[in-house]
Amino acid sequence: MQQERSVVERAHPGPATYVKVAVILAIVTVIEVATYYLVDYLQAALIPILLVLSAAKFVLVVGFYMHLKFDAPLLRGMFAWGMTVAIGITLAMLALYKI
Amino acid sequence: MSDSTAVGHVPEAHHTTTGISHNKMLMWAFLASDCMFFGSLIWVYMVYRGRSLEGPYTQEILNIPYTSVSAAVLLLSSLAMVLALHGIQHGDMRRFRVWLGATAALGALFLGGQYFEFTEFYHHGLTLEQNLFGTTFFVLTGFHGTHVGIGIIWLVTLILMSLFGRLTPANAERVEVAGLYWHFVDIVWIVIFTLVYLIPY
Amino acid sequence: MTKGRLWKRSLVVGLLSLLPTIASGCAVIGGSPQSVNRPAGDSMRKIWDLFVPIFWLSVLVFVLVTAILLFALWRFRRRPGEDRRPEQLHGNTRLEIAWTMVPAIILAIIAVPTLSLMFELDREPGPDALTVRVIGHQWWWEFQYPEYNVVTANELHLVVDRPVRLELDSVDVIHSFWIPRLSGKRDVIPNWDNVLIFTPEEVGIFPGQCAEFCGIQHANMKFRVVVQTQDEFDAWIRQQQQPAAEAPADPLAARGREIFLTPANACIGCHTVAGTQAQGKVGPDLTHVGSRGIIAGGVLENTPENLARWLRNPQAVKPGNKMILPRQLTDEEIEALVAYLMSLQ
Amino acid sequence: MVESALKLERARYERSALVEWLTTVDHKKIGILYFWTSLAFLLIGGLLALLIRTQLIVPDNTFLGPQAYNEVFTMHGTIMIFLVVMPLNAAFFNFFVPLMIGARDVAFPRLNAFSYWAFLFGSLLLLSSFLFGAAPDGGWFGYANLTSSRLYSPGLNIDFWVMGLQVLGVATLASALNFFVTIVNMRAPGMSLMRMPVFVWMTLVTAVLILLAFPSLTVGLVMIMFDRYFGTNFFNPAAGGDPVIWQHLFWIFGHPEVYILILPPMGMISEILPTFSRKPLFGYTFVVFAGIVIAFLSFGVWAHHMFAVGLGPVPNAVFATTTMLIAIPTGVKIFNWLGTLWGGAIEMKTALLFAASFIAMFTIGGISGVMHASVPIDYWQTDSYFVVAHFHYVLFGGSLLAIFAAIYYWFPKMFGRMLDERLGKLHFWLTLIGFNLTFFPMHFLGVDGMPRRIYMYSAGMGWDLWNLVASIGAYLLGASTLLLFVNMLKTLRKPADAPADPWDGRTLEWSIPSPPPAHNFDVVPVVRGRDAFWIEKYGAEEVIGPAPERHGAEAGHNPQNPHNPGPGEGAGHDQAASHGAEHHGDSRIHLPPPSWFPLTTGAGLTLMGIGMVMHASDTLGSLGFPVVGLGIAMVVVSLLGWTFEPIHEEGHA
Repeated sequence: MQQERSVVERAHPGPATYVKVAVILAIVTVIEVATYYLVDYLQAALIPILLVLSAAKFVLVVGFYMHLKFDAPLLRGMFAWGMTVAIGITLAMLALYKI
Repeated sequence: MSDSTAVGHVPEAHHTTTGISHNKMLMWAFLASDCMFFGSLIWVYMVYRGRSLEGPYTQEILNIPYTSVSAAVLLLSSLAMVLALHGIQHGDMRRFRVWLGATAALGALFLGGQYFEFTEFYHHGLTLEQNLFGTTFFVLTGFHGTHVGIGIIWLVTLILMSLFGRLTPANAERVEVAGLYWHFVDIVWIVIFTLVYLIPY
Repeated sequence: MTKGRLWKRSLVVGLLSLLPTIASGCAVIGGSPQSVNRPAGDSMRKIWDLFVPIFWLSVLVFVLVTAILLFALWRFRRRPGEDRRPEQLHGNTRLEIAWTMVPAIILAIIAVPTLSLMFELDREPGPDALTVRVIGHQWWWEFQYPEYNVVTANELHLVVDRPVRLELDSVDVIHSFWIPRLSGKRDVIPNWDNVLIFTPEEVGIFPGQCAEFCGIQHANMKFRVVVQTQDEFDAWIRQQQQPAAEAPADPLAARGREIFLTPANACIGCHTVAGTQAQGKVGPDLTHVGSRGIIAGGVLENTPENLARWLRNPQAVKPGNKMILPRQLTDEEIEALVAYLMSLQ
Repeated sequence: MVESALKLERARYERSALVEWLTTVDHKKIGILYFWTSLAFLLIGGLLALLIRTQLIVPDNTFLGPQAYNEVFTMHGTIMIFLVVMPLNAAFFNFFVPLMIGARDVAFPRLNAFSYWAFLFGSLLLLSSFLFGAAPDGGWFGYANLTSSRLYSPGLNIDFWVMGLQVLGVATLASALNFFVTIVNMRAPGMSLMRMPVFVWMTLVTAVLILLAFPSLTVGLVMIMFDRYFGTNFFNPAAGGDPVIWQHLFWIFGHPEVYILILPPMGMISEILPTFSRKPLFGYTFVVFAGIVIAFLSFGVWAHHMFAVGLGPVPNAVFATTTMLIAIPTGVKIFNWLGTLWGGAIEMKTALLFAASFIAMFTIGGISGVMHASVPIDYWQTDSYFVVAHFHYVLFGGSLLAIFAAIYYWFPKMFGRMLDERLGKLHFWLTLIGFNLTFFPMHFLGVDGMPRRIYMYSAGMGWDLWNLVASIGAYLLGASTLLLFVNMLKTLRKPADAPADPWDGRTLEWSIPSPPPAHNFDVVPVVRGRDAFWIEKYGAEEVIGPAPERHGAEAGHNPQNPHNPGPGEGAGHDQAASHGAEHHGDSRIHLPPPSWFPLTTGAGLTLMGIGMVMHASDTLGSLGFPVVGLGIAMVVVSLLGWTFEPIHEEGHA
């Protein structure tokens, strides 16, 4: 366990990584907003693109800023369980209301 | 107890079965639960999307450029938050306070932006009672705003504690836990921004 | 008395006291006006036919579990003074797999007819089906026959062996439409276009009632279904299509009509009598109220005495209902109103 | 030395008994508070049940009016679920989970106290509605739009219900967070997940269910509150709102809630049957796994409460299938309990009788549940008395019988006194007979087409006989429940002479005195297998290896007791406890000091709810929001005090 802990601590990213992540987040946000003005070109592809982009942002923040990428698997499992149930129920409701 | 000094320096995390501290695990469990809270608000919003019987309708009223700036502000606050945490973890209390102050300030800026957005909408006739969009929009974003507000109070408390010497690098984990909450509020906004603002009708 | 004997004696007493309940249960259930075990419509008949085998399967499972339980309790009981430690057996994977599979198989057997019947019950009827719009109100039912331009309340007339398609809607809260002997339930929800489809298979009168809690008088949101032959039904429709008699010949009824139509008495604010200025939509349509068997959401048989009782104090008969009289009616007025309303055949 | 250290600790916080109970953060005391409070509520809920049965004893009865009846059945359901079964489960979580995992306290002792106080005050808020003649009258399920619109439910009735449940929801969430962390993080060395007693497992699963299910209820209640207070349109059909949305929110919470009510009792059964058969639980792994599968599936079955809503055949088919799937792990549990009894040396104590009757009664409830899963049959059975019979077989025949078993089983540990077996057996037989007499005939009433929630029925409906029988059964059941109270009160007047291990127990709570000392364990025990205490007592013939299965982050060592044998070295010491005790005057056993802040936080939270109810009233409306503000201020100040109070959260550190 001691060994694993030190691995965890070593892997924690530093400010440089955080800033890099922030830059990526900013770029993704700009792309997202850009799609808003490109509705006519993207059409059906728009919604999948937006979902993928926001999922990417989500994963970046959770993985790096919340350290989940580097933290105990148990915590990952807990959060994943909550997300899974929430997303599953949301999808089920969208299906029930035919959206 | 002499033999306990050996473990005295190790963070309290080591006292637990899993090696994860109680506080951190509590926060993650709470966040998992909060996923369901926002998940429920979001699915109700999604189900009612486009079902308002009278205006003002979503596309007439949402101001995407304005909200993009808000969203960026909240994302930036997340960056400030990790930098503050990095500060206290490395014993740099000044850096910690500056960045934590920046986090709280950016959060406050976001809330201010939300306040002006809400007032603007009210002037355009979108109220809680007006239609389903008003009802679901204000309650969803309002509860997110409440979370931001609670977060700001928390961060300010941490800054005050550090000024009074009650928060030292030894308990940097308190900042980490507050940070988890703050980032979670941020990712909720990432989802809301996409589902409420960006996805067209 | 030793503990063992106490235990045995109690067991016997316990079982014996349960027996009469169960035995007499089998004799005294069913046969009431809303008993589902005497289906009179295709839908309920199919449901009951699905239920019976599942019921016996359930009995079998219960008897098996209880038998094993009682046998184990008896066989492996510790006798007084006995102090043994049995083998510390932790489990048996084969057994586990077996008793995971057995319920799974039983459930699969139940699932197949369940799903097929469920789809069958929702199948749209042919074009000859009778369509009735059913509208739930707190606490009475409105029935509209768009084909025939007939509106009535609390009494649904259907034709034997003719499929019926009920379109369910509510003007206030959620109700549930249920005629136990004819079909299952379907909720009546504002803004939902729910449909209930079945075919009555017996001539007769079948009571039904609201099955979703809908407020203070949920218990008295009753109705009855009159299943008739085609000829009887046609005659009923013709009668319902008549406009209300202009001015009744009977002077008492005429006086009642006058009271009814006086705006200050507030009757016409809620009730409709076709062909008069009474066009209120809040309460039941009274155009042919005299021809109905029940009034007040199924609380009362429609007799002059009951009608008078209702008019004297509706809140006493059905506390909390929405019929609020602006003032206490005099006996003379009630008598006249009863005469008028009973004349609306 | 341990004692002297404790005395010192004690002296610092010497207070009057009342203050001690008000400020306690000891999980055992909090458990006892939960215990008596929810038993008192059981009496209230039971009284309401008798009122229901009295009203229905004959046709056309006028004993209760429709309004009173609706209030009574609503409060009966709400009380029994939120104020009786859940907190009774919580009483046992509180008292026994730390003992069973070898911990000295829960992870967050003050949060634990807060849970209790918020539960108590929230319950009192709900119950106080009776004093104002405005008890909730919309059913425990509170279907919108009947409840969400002031047009259809004027008065404060529903406001009391919404606010009371919100406070209770916060209390429940706090408690679930606490027990989740406690179980995951505070196990004694060697207590790997797969060595935990099944009751602890089921507590863990229940905590997860609460964490994920309650937010849905919270959101739904928020929406009802906004509809009622601020004119929003969530459930307003006139603005396009759909009242069925509430049903989804409610049942996404409500079905996991059923398992929140029944899984802990299943855990109790899984402790009691092995103890009295002197055999380990048969198929431990399968029982645990079945519990986890049930928990997972329970989030995918909610719409089986809504088959008659008209969602359409395809959604109904999906939910019917998931519902049938959930019956499989339930069946597995029942067979494993039978397997536990089989070949045992069964001692016919009251606790065992209740536990064994649970199996039979719960089977009836489970089977009728499978009937409801068959959608067409549910079209008939839903909202009829058949369903009333079904869920009482699950929640009384299941949850409550198991809880009664647990009371007889654990009362000696909680209070140091053995309950009277003779009275206990009488209680058992009267309960079993009364219960079946009350609820079995309700199946017949279901067949006879009697709908639920009706305050009266007419003479011609043919429902007279079985309603009469059910009512007589209910009186019998009421009387038998009083016997339990007589037994407890009588027992409490006797001297506290219960041995530490009266039943030849298998789990760690029996290794310490009855009642346990404030710090639970003089030395944190080392666990060498399942049924840890049994192994210590009867040697290692059954030890499943000396704890080699732990690895990675799961592995624990024991910083409190560095001299104690680690999990790998423990085997071979018959009495790990006495072994460790010689080593050190454990000055590090320090118990968390008492605190007022949990109580004041709970009071502030409830004050917010009171303010909201006042806001809706005619006379005190203008005071409402100021009182809410006062409540918020009280919560904030209490939390600040809480944060700055000088203690370590870890009670065992």
